[in-house]
Parts: sequence; structure tokens; C-alpha cells
Amino acid sequence: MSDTTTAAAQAGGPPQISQISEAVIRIAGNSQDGIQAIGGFLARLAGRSEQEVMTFMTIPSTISGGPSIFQVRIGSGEVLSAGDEADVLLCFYQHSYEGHLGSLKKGGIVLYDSDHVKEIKPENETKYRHIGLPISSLVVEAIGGTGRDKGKNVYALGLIAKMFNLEVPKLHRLLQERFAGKDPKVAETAIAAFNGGYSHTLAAAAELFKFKPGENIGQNQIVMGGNEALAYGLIAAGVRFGAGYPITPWSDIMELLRKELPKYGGSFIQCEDEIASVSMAIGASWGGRVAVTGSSGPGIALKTEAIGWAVMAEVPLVVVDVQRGGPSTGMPTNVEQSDLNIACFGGHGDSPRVVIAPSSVEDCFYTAIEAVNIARKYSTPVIIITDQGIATRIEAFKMPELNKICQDITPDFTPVADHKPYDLAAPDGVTRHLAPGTRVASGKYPIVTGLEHDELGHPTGSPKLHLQMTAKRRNKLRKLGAELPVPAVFGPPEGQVLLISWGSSKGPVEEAVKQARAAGNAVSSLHIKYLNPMPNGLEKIFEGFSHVFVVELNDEGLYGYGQLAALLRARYCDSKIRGITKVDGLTWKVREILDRVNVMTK
Amino acid sequence: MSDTTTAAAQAGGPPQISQISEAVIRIAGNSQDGIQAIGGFLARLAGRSEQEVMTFMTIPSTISGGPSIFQVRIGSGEVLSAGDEADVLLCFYQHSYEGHLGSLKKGGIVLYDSDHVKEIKPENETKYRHIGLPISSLVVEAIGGTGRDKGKNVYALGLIAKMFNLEVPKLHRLLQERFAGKDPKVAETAIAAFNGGYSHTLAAAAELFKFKPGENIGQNQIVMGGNEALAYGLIAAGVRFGAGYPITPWSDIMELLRKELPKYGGSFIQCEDEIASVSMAIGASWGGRVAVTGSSGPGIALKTEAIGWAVMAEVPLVVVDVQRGGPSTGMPTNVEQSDLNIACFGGHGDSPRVVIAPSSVEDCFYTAIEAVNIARKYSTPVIIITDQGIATRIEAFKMPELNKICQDITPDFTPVADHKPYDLAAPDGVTRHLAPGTRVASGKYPIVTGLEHDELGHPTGSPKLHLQMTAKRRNKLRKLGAELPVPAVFGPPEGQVLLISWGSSKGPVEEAVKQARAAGNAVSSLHIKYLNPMPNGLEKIFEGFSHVFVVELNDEGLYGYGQLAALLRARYCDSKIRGITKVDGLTWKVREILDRVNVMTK
Amino acid sequence: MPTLAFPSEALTRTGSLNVGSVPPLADADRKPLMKKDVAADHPTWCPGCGDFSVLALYFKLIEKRKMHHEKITTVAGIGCSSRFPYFVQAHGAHFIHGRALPFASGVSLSRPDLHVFVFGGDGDAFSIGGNHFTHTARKNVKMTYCVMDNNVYGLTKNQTSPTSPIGYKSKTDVWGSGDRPINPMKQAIAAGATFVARTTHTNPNHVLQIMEAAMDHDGFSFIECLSECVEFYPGAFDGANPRKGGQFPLVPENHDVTDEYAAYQLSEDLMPGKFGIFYKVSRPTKNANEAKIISTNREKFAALPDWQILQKNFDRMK
Amino acid sequence: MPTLAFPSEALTRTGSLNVGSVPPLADADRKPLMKKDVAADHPTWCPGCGDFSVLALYFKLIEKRKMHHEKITTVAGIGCSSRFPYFVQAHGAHFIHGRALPFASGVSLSRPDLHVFVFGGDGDAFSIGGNHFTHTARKNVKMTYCVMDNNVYGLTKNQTSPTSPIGYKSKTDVWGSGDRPINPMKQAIAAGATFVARTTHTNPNHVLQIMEAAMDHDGFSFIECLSECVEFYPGAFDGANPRKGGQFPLVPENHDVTDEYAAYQLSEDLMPGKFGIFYKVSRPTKNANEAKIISTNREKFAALPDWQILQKNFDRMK
Ligand SMILES: Cc1ncc(C[n+]2csc(CCOP(=O)(O)OP(=O)(O)O)c2C)c(N)n1
Ligand SMILES: Cc1ncc(C[n+]2csc(CCOP(=O)(O)OP(=O)(O)O)c2C)c(N)n1
Ligand code: SF4
Ligand code: SF4
Ligand SMILES: [Mg+2]
Ligand SMILES: [Mg+2]
Repeated sequence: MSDTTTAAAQAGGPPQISQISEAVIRIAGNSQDGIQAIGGFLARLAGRSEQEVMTFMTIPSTISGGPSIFQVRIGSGEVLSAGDEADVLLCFYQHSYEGHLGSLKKGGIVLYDSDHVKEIKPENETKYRHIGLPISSLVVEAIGGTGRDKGKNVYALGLIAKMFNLEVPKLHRLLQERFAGKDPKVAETAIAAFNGGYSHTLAAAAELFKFKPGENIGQNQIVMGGNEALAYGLIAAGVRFGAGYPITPWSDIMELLRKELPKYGGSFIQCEDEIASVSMAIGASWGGRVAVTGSSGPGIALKTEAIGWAVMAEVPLVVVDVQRGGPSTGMPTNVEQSDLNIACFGGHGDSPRVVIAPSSVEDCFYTAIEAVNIARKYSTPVIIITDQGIATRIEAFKMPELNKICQDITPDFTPVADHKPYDLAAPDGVTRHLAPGTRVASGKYPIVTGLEHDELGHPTGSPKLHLQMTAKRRNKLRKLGAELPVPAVFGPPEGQVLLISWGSSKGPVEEAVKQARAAGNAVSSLHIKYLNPMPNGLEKIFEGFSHVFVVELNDEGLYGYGQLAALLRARYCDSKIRGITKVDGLTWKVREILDRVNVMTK
Repeated sequence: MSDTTTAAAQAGGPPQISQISEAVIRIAGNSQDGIQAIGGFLARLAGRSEQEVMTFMTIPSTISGGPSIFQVRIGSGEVLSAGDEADVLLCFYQHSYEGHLGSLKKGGIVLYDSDHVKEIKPENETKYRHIGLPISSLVVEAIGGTGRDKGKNVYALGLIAKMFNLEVPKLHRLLQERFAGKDPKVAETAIAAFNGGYSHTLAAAAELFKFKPGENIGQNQIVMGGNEALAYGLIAAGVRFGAGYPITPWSDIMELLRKELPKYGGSFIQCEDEIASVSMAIGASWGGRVAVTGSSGPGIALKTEAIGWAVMAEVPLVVVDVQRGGPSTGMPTNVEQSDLNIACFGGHGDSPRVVIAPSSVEDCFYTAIEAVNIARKYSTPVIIITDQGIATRIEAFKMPELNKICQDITPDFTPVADHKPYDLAAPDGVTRHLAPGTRVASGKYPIVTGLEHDELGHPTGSPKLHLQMTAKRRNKLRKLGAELPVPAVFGPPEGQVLLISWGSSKGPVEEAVKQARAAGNAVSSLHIKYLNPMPNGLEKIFEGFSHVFVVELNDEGLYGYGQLAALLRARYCDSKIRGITKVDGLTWKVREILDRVNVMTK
Repeated sequence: MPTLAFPSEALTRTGSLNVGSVPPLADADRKPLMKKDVAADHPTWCPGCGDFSVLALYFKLIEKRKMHHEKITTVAGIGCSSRFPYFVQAHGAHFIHGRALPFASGVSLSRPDLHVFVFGGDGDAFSIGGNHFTHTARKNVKMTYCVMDNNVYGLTKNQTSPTSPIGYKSKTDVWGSGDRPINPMKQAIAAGATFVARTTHTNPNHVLQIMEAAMDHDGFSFIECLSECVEFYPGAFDGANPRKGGQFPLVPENHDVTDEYAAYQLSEDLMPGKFGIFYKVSRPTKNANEAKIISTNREKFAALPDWQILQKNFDRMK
Repeated sequence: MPTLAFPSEALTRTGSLNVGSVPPLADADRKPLMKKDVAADHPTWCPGCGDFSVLALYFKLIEKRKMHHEKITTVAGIGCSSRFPYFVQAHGAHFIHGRALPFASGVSLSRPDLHVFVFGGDGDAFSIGGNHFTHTARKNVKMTYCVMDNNVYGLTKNQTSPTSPIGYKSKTDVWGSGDRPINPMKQAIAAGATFVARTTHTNPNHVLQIMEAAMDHDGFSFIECLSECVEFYPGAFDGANPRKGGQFPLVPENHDVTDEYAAYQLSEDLMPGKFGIFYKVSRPTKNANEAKIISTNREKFAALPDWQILQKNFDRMK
């Protein structure tokens, strides 16, 4: 709650209202308590209020539930991460209280359900402002006994609305929308529970808050999660066929596409396994229109053989990898960025493919479109490597101009005189396939194949052709590399430390840069979105810095650096490129990054 | 045919006999002609004659056959590669003649079947010594019409025996052994065909040859191919269970193990696919005794998910990858070293595993044993990455002392008081599993799992445990890295160029070093057998050279270097490490390496 | 709105594409295809391999049914038999081992205008690809799948296949195979294939007749076609070849092809077994089910351009 | 001879292994296991999940059959049901999704002294693992496989499973599933399983009885045990639960369990279907086949140490 306008509460009167520019609220309970829902309402409200918002949550990986949190950061300015420390902690149980008090800022507010949280250590009372309310009983009072378990989250939302002076009519509308379609009683009860919380005076609070007007005023914002954004991006890009197999956290994407694609005349098929699904997507892609498949860790491993076929046959394809903690079944509901190696190098043989990573929920939407366009333009598989850190995070972003951005990629069936898909003399060096169904007047039809082949796709054992075709597959990606935009440095182009981020770590890294610069340190950052190939010219950027630290959520490996660092070190042979890595299954805290920078520059 | 003692042939008399120290003989025909068999006899003979020998062959990938060659190099001294150029070319058809004349040394001898080779260009006649014989008709003469197709190879063997004064009794014995068990007529006919060839005067030859006595005299040699050696090495190491699925060129290994293991009380199971086979091998490994699975390119891709489980659960396992041309189905019968990436990085998540590559047929035998020992000692999957260049190559090597080298790795079922397989405090930092069937007196039994786990193998979502266990899996391999022998430089430890080889390229690279040094160039080489982790201390070796070139049979990749070069560059950030690569599906010629060195040092 | 580094592009179909010079050609003006028009590479099979007959009959089918080049789609996995697409002058795909069916399903489900033919071997179909067989069958994806069953792995040179009979000596079972073989008919019927038939390469008329029926079937039509591997398993099907002293017993005339249990019982293990259509029922295809979902979903949106459908969703997420 | 960088080592079983203090214990001195001795982690299943019953009956089986801890081997893939091994105090393995059977086969074939139990879900068994099911069945690898069929994907939270009935509404089929479900009984019989039985978690005595019969079967014994997912598919099996107004029809007394065709016909698709042993025949197991190959091969070498057997081969390669 930076730059809080504090003012002494009037003795006895209602708490003073302070203007704030942002707040981090953490809600801790069990996954059954619907705390994700509270978070979702707050995020959506922020979006409708021209505020920036970013969320973060943990989900237990066992089906019967368990401790779970939802953290939301709402700000009037740019919000780059979900926040290291909470300003307000709302906790439902003793275990939530104990487990999460450490995440609260010194002097922060802890709002707890005094029906469940019974032990408060005196030393804590001096460190944090405690507000205990018998939330469970109050809910019963507000909506009756049966609602006890179901209404607690909405009641708590009311309390938060009170504390932050949120816009009640908008929240009412959100509640109504959420429970629309069900028995109207349900929405009424929810609103009653909300009002119950909201009408609480919160007399125990020293102060209440109000957000300053947001900078985004006038922007038309939309709120969703990263997986949603990615799926809608694929639809906007014109993808009309997909195939997949369930796995957390990829499943959301397939479930959304399964439900939405038919509206556009498309289909998504749930297959018997990941191999079938990548094969089916490749078949459909060859059918004429780029198709999508995806998975998370284990399922990606299963797809590597078929992806190699798409590399060899040069068939466009989009593969989504929603990374999670590995190896093997690993930590299925935790964040990690440890699939970069398999994405780049998971194929047998020389198997160059494109790998790109979105950095935010909004970027998920646009990255999906780019992936489709790159796949088509270079006739190649493109792997979108996203992570749990954005997959389940909710953000508000500017409404895309759909009428401009939506693409029509219907295949062209105009007959041709003749065609060699693997033409070695193609002016752009890129293979183009004919969709089956296209007439070739010469009567000579091409084949797509995983064997090394001649220009028509027929198999060859010729050393020369293998050399030429290998070069063709590699050179088209070099060409792509040369066309890639060189990323802009965040912060001044010269300094002591350059932090490199990829994927969801962009926000925390940029926030770290801000904090470091505010503290007088010459830290900048560079975000690399296109991971394979990488854009050219990065070495020039590195020249401006004494240290280049690659911040990534994976292990330091056998030799002391992470997976992207390995790519950069191999390419540039610059020993100042080092790794800042961790694998605790959580997103980066700004402080963690800065602490590591401190140690490593000493 | 280095240091040939030439002497003028006496006019009209039988050709003069010259002493030679080595010869390269290439036999070119179709795969149906049994030319592999001629090569095999020559190689085996050399083994029994205390000569060194190395072979090289190509096989058409289509089942109905096609052009095929077999090249054998026999020498009295050390033979490092199959030879760039042939001294003698034996060709059966016009296409063999035309296709392979270019591989003949200037002034070399071309022995051709004049029944099939009809067109000899005059300019060729001046460049090479031509000896045309109606081999096909001569065979009919020797053994009758029905033998025409079947006996041609053995007849040709007779001609070669004559030309090189090979030991006829030994060859007779080899023929007899080969055809033993079948109808005795078959062996008789073969010997008749051989004698037919041998009794030819070869009057048209200007000279005949005789090998100098070999240096290896007194050594007890054995002759086999690389795949055979690897399979026998696994048996010697004590492996008694394996599972696989057919694929060229891996199949030889599974076929041999399937046939041999039962003699030792073991089994090899042909499974429905590669995933089943790796899973079955892992199950058996957990059962208590390291098991083996293997494949080539596409099949290795399919195994990556399960290998990741073995990494996570820390179950020992040996996986053999007989590399072939990729990506996808690629060039199934050609040599390539392009699976290093998938071997090291093919798993999702941080998935450290051991990768080692044998460099010769003999080394296949010993590498298999080491792989088993490393897998057990570090409780880890070990990938043996061999290649088509040694898999099908036949070499003679010293008979191993089997009584010393054969291992007993029967599991120990002694009951224990208590056991935590994933003990974080284990003194050597390495996980040890109990074979199922072992009693644990405490009644607390461990689980093996692919989820992140605690010390007993039970699942955890704890950030701390994920950090600790990830470090455990990585650190044990760092420990292995520290224990690995630092390879010795071949040649002086300082100079202008250090060539780095891995796998089957060791021989050609070392021969290139010899030739370069003979020509006065300061070239040395270093062979890296342990590829992941690599031994420590290589940077000190690199210091002695101005250039470090990694010679490998794979593509130069997106940024201009091959796959091992990428590992070395990332680790050492030394830009003098560059790549010498090619993907023409053929083993290195010494000249190719030297030419590239020349260009790159200019 | 962020600017895309790779905006939508109307990709020109470059390469060696020669679009301009194609004369317009009404369907009626097109000459019927002859064998020579459809034959591409000379097959690399061993002389005498049963697969030659299957290819010849596929050509016959194309000729007889007056198909156009571009409407023929030939898909295969890996194996001797799977080299099929190279030998056919038409759009074709040679995919990876065992995965021809899901690939073909992707084509079939996204391109309902094409009839997809899949050819492959017994290893491709029932070993590595066995599960895809089951699921393609139960989903009833429209295509014709012809398994050229030689009871052996041909391309990898003589290992036991899932259909090799007990006792068969291969490189992986030098003492004779001991595993109960897969019965392709039973497998197909239990999985829910809607057209299940059996034929053999030595009876060309029968093969053609079955191919035609399979092609006309609206659903997943499966043919097991015995096809001798003369190189590694010569004589495997002599028992089904009257010219070699065997028999060619047809499915009895009175067999009810819609009776699953009767069909299952026809599928006895023995050589020669029966030949003909064992099972044929009509069940909605996956293609039809998806088409129905699409039409129901599109009802509300039919008049809207795609971007407006998406806009409606997005408006709800404000 | 080259020196090995990693010579053979007698690996001490270090780690936290405490070998010394184990008292010798004759089998006769061992106390029979009680439920509390075999129960490990508290199951993470939702309260009311059918899987609890299956676990409880496995404990009962262990108790009743007086098994020792170390002889119990529990293997699973991935899914709610597949978490099984964590809840059992015995050697166990939680492998990857769909591959429990080949893993278990590796254990069974290399360790004939253990009886291997495999537990898992319908997705694990018939979707991603479908082919392994077929091949483990046809090879008749000795083990007991209990599929806890809830007709849904539990762990991944409600997608259509291969056994979900047509019309089932899941997250991947919001309009109701349209694919013909797998019939596990038919699948097993067609593939050649030698023991095929069906039971449901709501009938504990029946489950135990079937588990015992399965365990006693020398071969691949397969049990489909209906097990309700109360979270995502409550009421799925009410039709088979007399307490919920359903029926529990047993396999008719006069059914001949060795008659494949009769067994296949019992496997009709409808809920509740039949319960009991559908099929049970004796066919040599893969384990027995391999043992025979080994004994034949070893006859010539029985007296020799391993290195001399290898030496014989090598001598022939000189
Ligand atoms: C993933 C993978 N595994 C194995 C192989 C090797 N392979 C190629 S074809 C084949 C089997 C051939 O048998 P079948 O399908 O019966 O065809 P046939 O050659 O007999 O016609 C195998 C195992 C491969 N290409 N890819
Ligand atoms: C290779 C792979 N694909 C997908 C998953 C995700 N996954 C975990 S369990 C499961 C299916 C669970 O269904 P089922 O086997 O029926 O077990 P249940 O949870 O219903 O008991 C899936 C798809 C995975 N872990 N690994
Ligand atoms: S190996 Fe057999 S199946 Fe393959 S082409 Fe030759 S005869 Fe036909
Ligand atoms: S989700 Fe269903 S199957 Fe899984 S534990 Fe809960 S009730 Fe059981
Ligand atoms: Mg076959
Ligand atoms: Mg289930």
C-alpha cells in the first residue's frame, strides 16, 4: 500500500479513509472455501474499474483439497507482479494464519475468522494489526445456517469491499452475472452475504482505504486468466481444429477450445493420449489449416517423436506447453520454467523448431496469434511455452481490437500447374504445402514424409540431399531469427547489471529493476520472448553491462546455470552471463531476485 | 597400402609379391550379393591373424535391396579408421564401378566383373589399374549354374585371398564354421567357389601383396561388430533382463540379448512399443537388478517420459541409443551423431541423467559394463549413445579377461531395520532402493514415485523438499563428474589446434592428428567419452591450444556449432571452441577433417 | 493494442508453385484416371511381395470409381506396407510408426470432403498402434483402413509381429513365438468398428469387392488383407490360397453382418478362417457428431463474422 | 584389457539403511498383519469416494491371506485411484500415466517370487494405457489388475473417460459425450485375458471374493471394479446398487467361465450388467514360457559360471 495517506483515526468514530495507489491482498483458507472466487471477483472488479490487477494462487494437487491461497494485487499504476508481501491477509483457519503471517508486510493488517483462529502469539500482535471477526458465525447470521460453508467467501468479499471502499454496484453486478442462470435464490443469497460483510463497520480497523483514480481511465479493459487468453488467441488467429488429452494445467485450454470452437465451425477432439492428439493435430494441419495441440510436462515428452515428424515434413503446427514442476509427474500444480530444454532439444536428430514464451496474460493472447503466423510463414512447428505462473493468473488488459486482429486462414484450393513442396530453390527458402484436395495439373503429386526426401517428398538416401534439406530446415529458422525484433532494454542501456527474463518472470524482474534503480543501483533488464531461434544482436546489448544474470525458475544444472542461460552462454561464449535460478515451485519475489543480485555482484 | 615394397613384375611370369603394412579394400555391389559376408570373413581372418582391422558398410534402407558397399581396412599396425580411399575396389556392376571409382586411390586397383561392367572410360584406365574378370561366368564354371548368385561373393573372396596372399587354411576353416549346421553340401560348395577364385592366376595384375607380420602377434584377438560387443558387454556386466521393440540399427542388440540371456537365466522381452519396453525395463530394474532397454532415434523420443520417471524416482537403468540419421524417420541406415541433445535434454523438467558414448567396437563392450556400474553406483538412468558408425562395423580386439570382468549383480535381500531411499543425509548423497521382497523390520516401507517426494518416497508439495531433492539429483551427478577420469590428449598437450571427438569419430580424428603432425602441423585431439556430466578440468587442456574444434556428425545448428560444441561452449564460455560438423550420412574421412581445419585456421 | 511482430499475412503459395498456367477444367472434361496416371514411384518391395497386389487393386478401385487425383488421400505409418503412399500419384502422407490412424483422423475430421485411405502393416496397426486402432474404431471416424497383414515385421527384417502364430520362428523368437497372437477381427469388433472385413491378396476380385464396400461405408471401415511376405514368411497364407492347396471359405451367406456376437464367433483363430464382411452396422460417425455440435452451436451465430462471436465472449469478461 | 573407470563394486546398501539391527525372524514367528500394519498415508481421496472401499478390501485380502509386508507389491499409474500405493504399507511404485502394466510386467517377469497387484483408473487403463492392457492380456503376464472404474477422469477434474456413457456431460463434452464407450469386459476377452471379472465397490464381500479368485489365478487376472466418483459423477452406479434402488445381477450359475463366446455375450453394455467371473481359462503364462526357454537354454550350461558361458561364445568369434 505504497504512498498511503495516513491520518489518525478519530477516537470512537468510524475509521479514517486513506488514499492508496495499490494494495496486495492475500486470502488463505482451504481450496473448498471458494477463495479463488473471491480473488476472481476482485480481479474482475479492478478490470472494470480501470485499475491494473495481478493475481497469484496455489492449488493443492490432491483432489480432496487442502490449504490454498489466492493473492491479488490491485493498483492504480502499472502492476508488474502479484507482490512479494501482502498488505492485508484474510485468513480462515489457524493453519492459514500460521502459514501465511510471514507473507504479511510489517504493520500490515490481518483479518481473521475468530471462530477458527484461536491462538495469536503476543509478539505477532505488536508486528501486525489484528482484526478478528467471527466470520463463520456472522455468515450464519446474514444468510442462515445452510449457507455457512458456501457463503463465507462472499461475506469476506463484502468485508474487503468495505475495507477498500470498492464500488458496490459493480460488485453486485458481478455477483449477479456469476450466479445468473442458476436458481435466482442463489444470487439473492450471495448478495445478502456480501451485504452482510459490507455492512460491517470494521470498527476495529485503524483506517480504511480508497484507491486513487487509476491511470488507465478511459481504457476498455478485459479480465481473464492466461490459459483463457491463450485459447482465445488461437481462435482469433483462425485456428479451427485442435486435439489434446487432459493434464493439469493444460486442460483449461483444451476445455475452452472444446466448448468454443464449434461456434466458429471448428472442433477440438479429446484423444486417447498425447501421441494421438499431436498426430491428429498434425493431420489436420496438413489438411490445410494450422491446428493446435498441447499439454504439460509428461505429455510434452510423449509428443516429441511426432513433433520431430512435423519438423522433418515441415508441416506447420502449434504446440502449447503449460509448464509445471518437473521432472516426471513432479509438482503438477506448481510453477516452473524447466521445459525449455525439451522444447528446444526434445527431438532426436537435428530437429530445429520455434519456441516462444508469453510473459503475461495479455501476451498469451497475442503470442498465440504470432505462433500461428510464424508456423504458417515458416512452415514449422511452433512451441508456445507458457507456465503455471501466468496460466492460472488473472489480469486485466486492454480490450483487443478484434475486428482488426481476427484472422482468416482458410486454405487456398486453387489448382496449380505443378508443385514441389520441398523446393530447394524457393526464393524465400521456405517449404509450402498444398492442402490435399488441391488439383495439380501436371499430375505429379507431392508426399509429406518423415524420411529424408527430395523436393517432391519422395525418400532419398542421397548424402547431398540430406545435407541440403538439413540446411533448408535450419536456414529458414536462421532467417526467422534475423527477422525477429531485438527486444528493448527495460531501463538504461548501460549499467552494472542486466537481468534477463523469460516467460512469467518478466513482471517480477522489471519490478526488481524499478526497486534497484530506486535504491540507486544500475540495474536494467531484457525480456527474451523468442527463445528458439533467438533474435540477433543481443551481444551488443550485453556489452553495456558488467553482469548479465538470467533469472529463471529452473535448476542451476550440472554446471551452475539455468536452461536459458545455457543457450545464451553457448551462443555468445560470454562468461559474464550467469544464472539466477530457483525451483521452489513459487513465482519470483522481487526481494529474492535483488538478494541474489547483491550476492553475485559482491 | 602404405610403404609398399614395389618391385617390377617379371615379364610373363606370375606377378611380383610386394610386402605391405595395410590395405583398404572396398567391395561394391548390391545388398543381395552377400558382400557383407565377404567383409565379415576378411575382418575375422584379420582378427585371427593378429592384424588390426576396421570395416565400414552402407546398407540400403529399402527392404528389396539396392546398392551396398563393404569396406575393410586391414593393417599390421594400429588401424584407426576404415580409410578414406581404397587401395583395391572390387565391383560387381556398372553402377558399382561408376559410383565408387572416386573412392579409389590414384593408381589403385579396380577388380571388376566384366560380365556386368562393360563401359570403361579411357581416362580411367590411365588413372587406375583395371583388372576385369568375368566373375559371374567363372562362378558358374566353378560351382555350376545354380550357385551363380549365391557363390559370387565367396568366389570374390578367393580372388582377394589370392591378391593379398591370405592364409587359405584359416579361410577354409572360417567358411566351414559359417556354414556348419546346414546341409554339408553348402559348405562344400562354398569352399569350391572360394578355391575357384583363389586358383585364378590374376595374371593381369602387375603385382600381388602380402601383409608384413602384425605388431599384435601374441595377442589373443576376437572379432565382432559394435552392436554385438555392446550386447555382450551388458551380459558381462550382469544384466539379466531387457525389453525392447525392433528398430534399425538397434534391433541387433535386442535380437542378440533375446537369444543369449536365457543361457544365463535371464530374459529379453519384445514389447508392443518403446514406451512399454522402457517401462518394463524400469520395472525390472526396480525389481532389483539393473535392466536394459534401447532403441534408435524415434524410439528414444518415445522413451523420454519414462526415462524422466527413472530420473525422478532415481531408479538405475541402462538405455542404449544406436543413433541413425534424423530427424524423424530420417535416414535409418546412415550414420549420424545428432541424438546428443535428446539424450541430455530430452526430458521435461530438470532431468539430469548420465550420457556416455563408446568410440570403437572394443569400447562398446567396456562402455556397457561401465554404464551398468554407473547406473548402480549413482542410482540413475545411463544412456549409452552409440552410432551406426560402430554399430555395424567389425573390428578385432584383444580377448577380454572374462573371468575377471564378468560381474555378479544379484540383488541383496537381507532384511533391514529401517530405510529411507531418498535420504537427504546419505553420506554419499546417493539414493539406494531396496528390492521389493526385502523385509523392513520397522514396518515402514518405501515407495518409488515420479511425484516430488519426501525421503520415504511419499508425495510432497513442500517447496523446501523440491529444492532439496532437485539438488540431490543434480549433485550426485556433479559428484560423478568430479570422479570421471580427465581424458588424455592424443598428441602433445600444447599446439595450435585441438580436435575434439566423441563416439565413432575418435578413429578418424586421431588419424587426422597423425597426418597433420606428419605434415608438420601442431594438431592434437581429445576424446570425450563421458558427455553428461563431462569430466572437470577440460578448460586447462583447452588453454594449451589456439583453436578447439569439435568434430561431430551433426548439423551446425542455428548458431553455427554442433551439439557437443554447444555443451562445451555453454560450460566454458570459450569462443575458440568451434564446430566441425557434417550430415551427409557417412563417417568422417580424414581429408575432410583436415580440409576443414585448414579453412578454419586461415 | 500491442503490435504483433508477425502480423497476419496472406501467404502467397510460392516455392515452385506455378499457379497462373492452370487451365480451368470442368469435372466433366476430366479424363478418367488410368493405372499409369495413379502409379508413382516404382515400389521398393521385394519381387513377389503380396503388397503389390493390394496396390494394384487400389489403382483398380480408383479407376473403377472414377476418382480424381486430388480427392485421393493416402496415409500410412512405417513398415514395408506403409511405403504405399509413395507409389500412388496423389496427395499422401508417410507418417510415423503406429500413428497413421490419429493422423488420418485429423485429416478426416477437419476435411470432410476427402475420403481418407490408410494402409499399413500388422505391427503398425496392432503392436505400437493398437490403442489408436481401438479408439478410432470406437469413435467411428470416417476412413478406410486396410491392414496388410503378413504376420511378421518386414521392414525391420523378421521379428515376431502381434499376429505371428504361436511357434513362428523369428529373430526375436528363435525358438518359436509363445505369445497368443492378436486376432484382428475380434479386436475390431470388440472395439466397436462398424465395418469389419477380411480378405487376402491372392484373390484380387475379392480384395476389390471388399475395398469398394469399405469405401462406401459411412464410418470406420477396417479390412484385414492377408499379404504374404515372401522374404521372411513365405507360405504363411498358403492355407488360404486354393492354388497352393488351401481353402478360401467365404463368410456364410446367411451370416447377419449386424449381429455382433455372430461376427465375433466367425473370427476364429484358425488359418484360413473366413473371408468377407464379418460385421457392418450403421452408427453415427465422429464426423457426424462433430458436425451436429457445430451446427447447434452456430445456430445463434450463423450470421456473424468470427470476430463478433469472439467479441460477444469478451464483452462478458469486462 | 582397458581399465574401467567404473569397475564393478560391491555396493554397500548405505543411505539410512540400518542392516545390523534386524533380528532374525522365522516365518512362523511373524505376527499376522492387521489393517493398521498395512495402512500407510491417510488417503487423499474425497470423503465418500468409492476407492476407499477397494483399499479397505485390499487390506482385508492381505489380512485374510496372511501375506507378509515384503511380499506385497503394489503398482499404479496416475489418477486418483492410482494413488493407491501410497496408502499401503508395502513395497510400491507410483509410475507414470497409463504405463503401470508394462512396469508391473517388468517386476513380474524378473521377480517370479512376488505377486504383483496393479490398481488404477479407467483412463489410465483404457485410454492412454489401452494398448498395454491388450498386450499384457495376450501375453498372459502373471499379475492381478484391478481397474477402479468411475467412468470419469477424477484427478484432472471431470473430463470424459473412455468408459463414460454416451450423453455424460463433462468439461470436455459439455453437450454430453458422443463416443461409444469402451466395454472393459469385451476388451479383455477379445485380447485374450485369462481371468476376467466384474464387481462394484458397494458390495464388499463380492469384491473380496473376486480379489481372492484373481490372486489365485495363475496368469493375468483382470477385475473391473465400479468405484463411484462422488465428486464428479455421483450416482453413476446407483443402477448397480440395491441400496439405491438398483440391481446386482450375478453371472448366472450355469455360465461356463471357459466359454469365450458366452463370456463375450455376458458383457452387454447396459448398466448394471452382470457381476462375477465372466471368463477364466488356463493358458501358459509369459512367465512360464520364459522359464521354459531359460531351462532349455541352461541345460547345456547349468554347471558353468556365467563367464565361462560367455567365453564359449567369444572363443567362437576368434
Ligand atoms: C517409433 C518407431 N519404432 C520402431 C520403428 C521401426 N519399425 C519400422 S517398421 C516396423 C514394423 C514393421 O512391421 P509391420 O507394421 O508389420 O509392416 P511390414 O513391414 O511387415 O509391412 C518397425 C518396428 C520405427 N520406425 N519407429
Ligand atoms: C502423460 C500424462 N498425461 C496426462 C496426465 C494427467 N492425468 C493424470 S490422471 C489422468 C486421468 C485420470 O483418470 P483415471 O485414470 O480414470 O483415474 P481416476 O482419477 O478417475 O481415478 C490424467 C489424464 C498425466 N499425469 N500424464
Ligand atoms: S520384406 Fe516382406 S513385406 Fe517387406 S517388401 Fe519384402 S516381401 Fe514384402
Ligand atoms: S475426484 Fe472422484 S475419484 Fe477422485 S478422490 Fe474425489 S471422488 Fe474419488
Ligand atoms: Mg507386417
Ligand atoms: Mg476414472
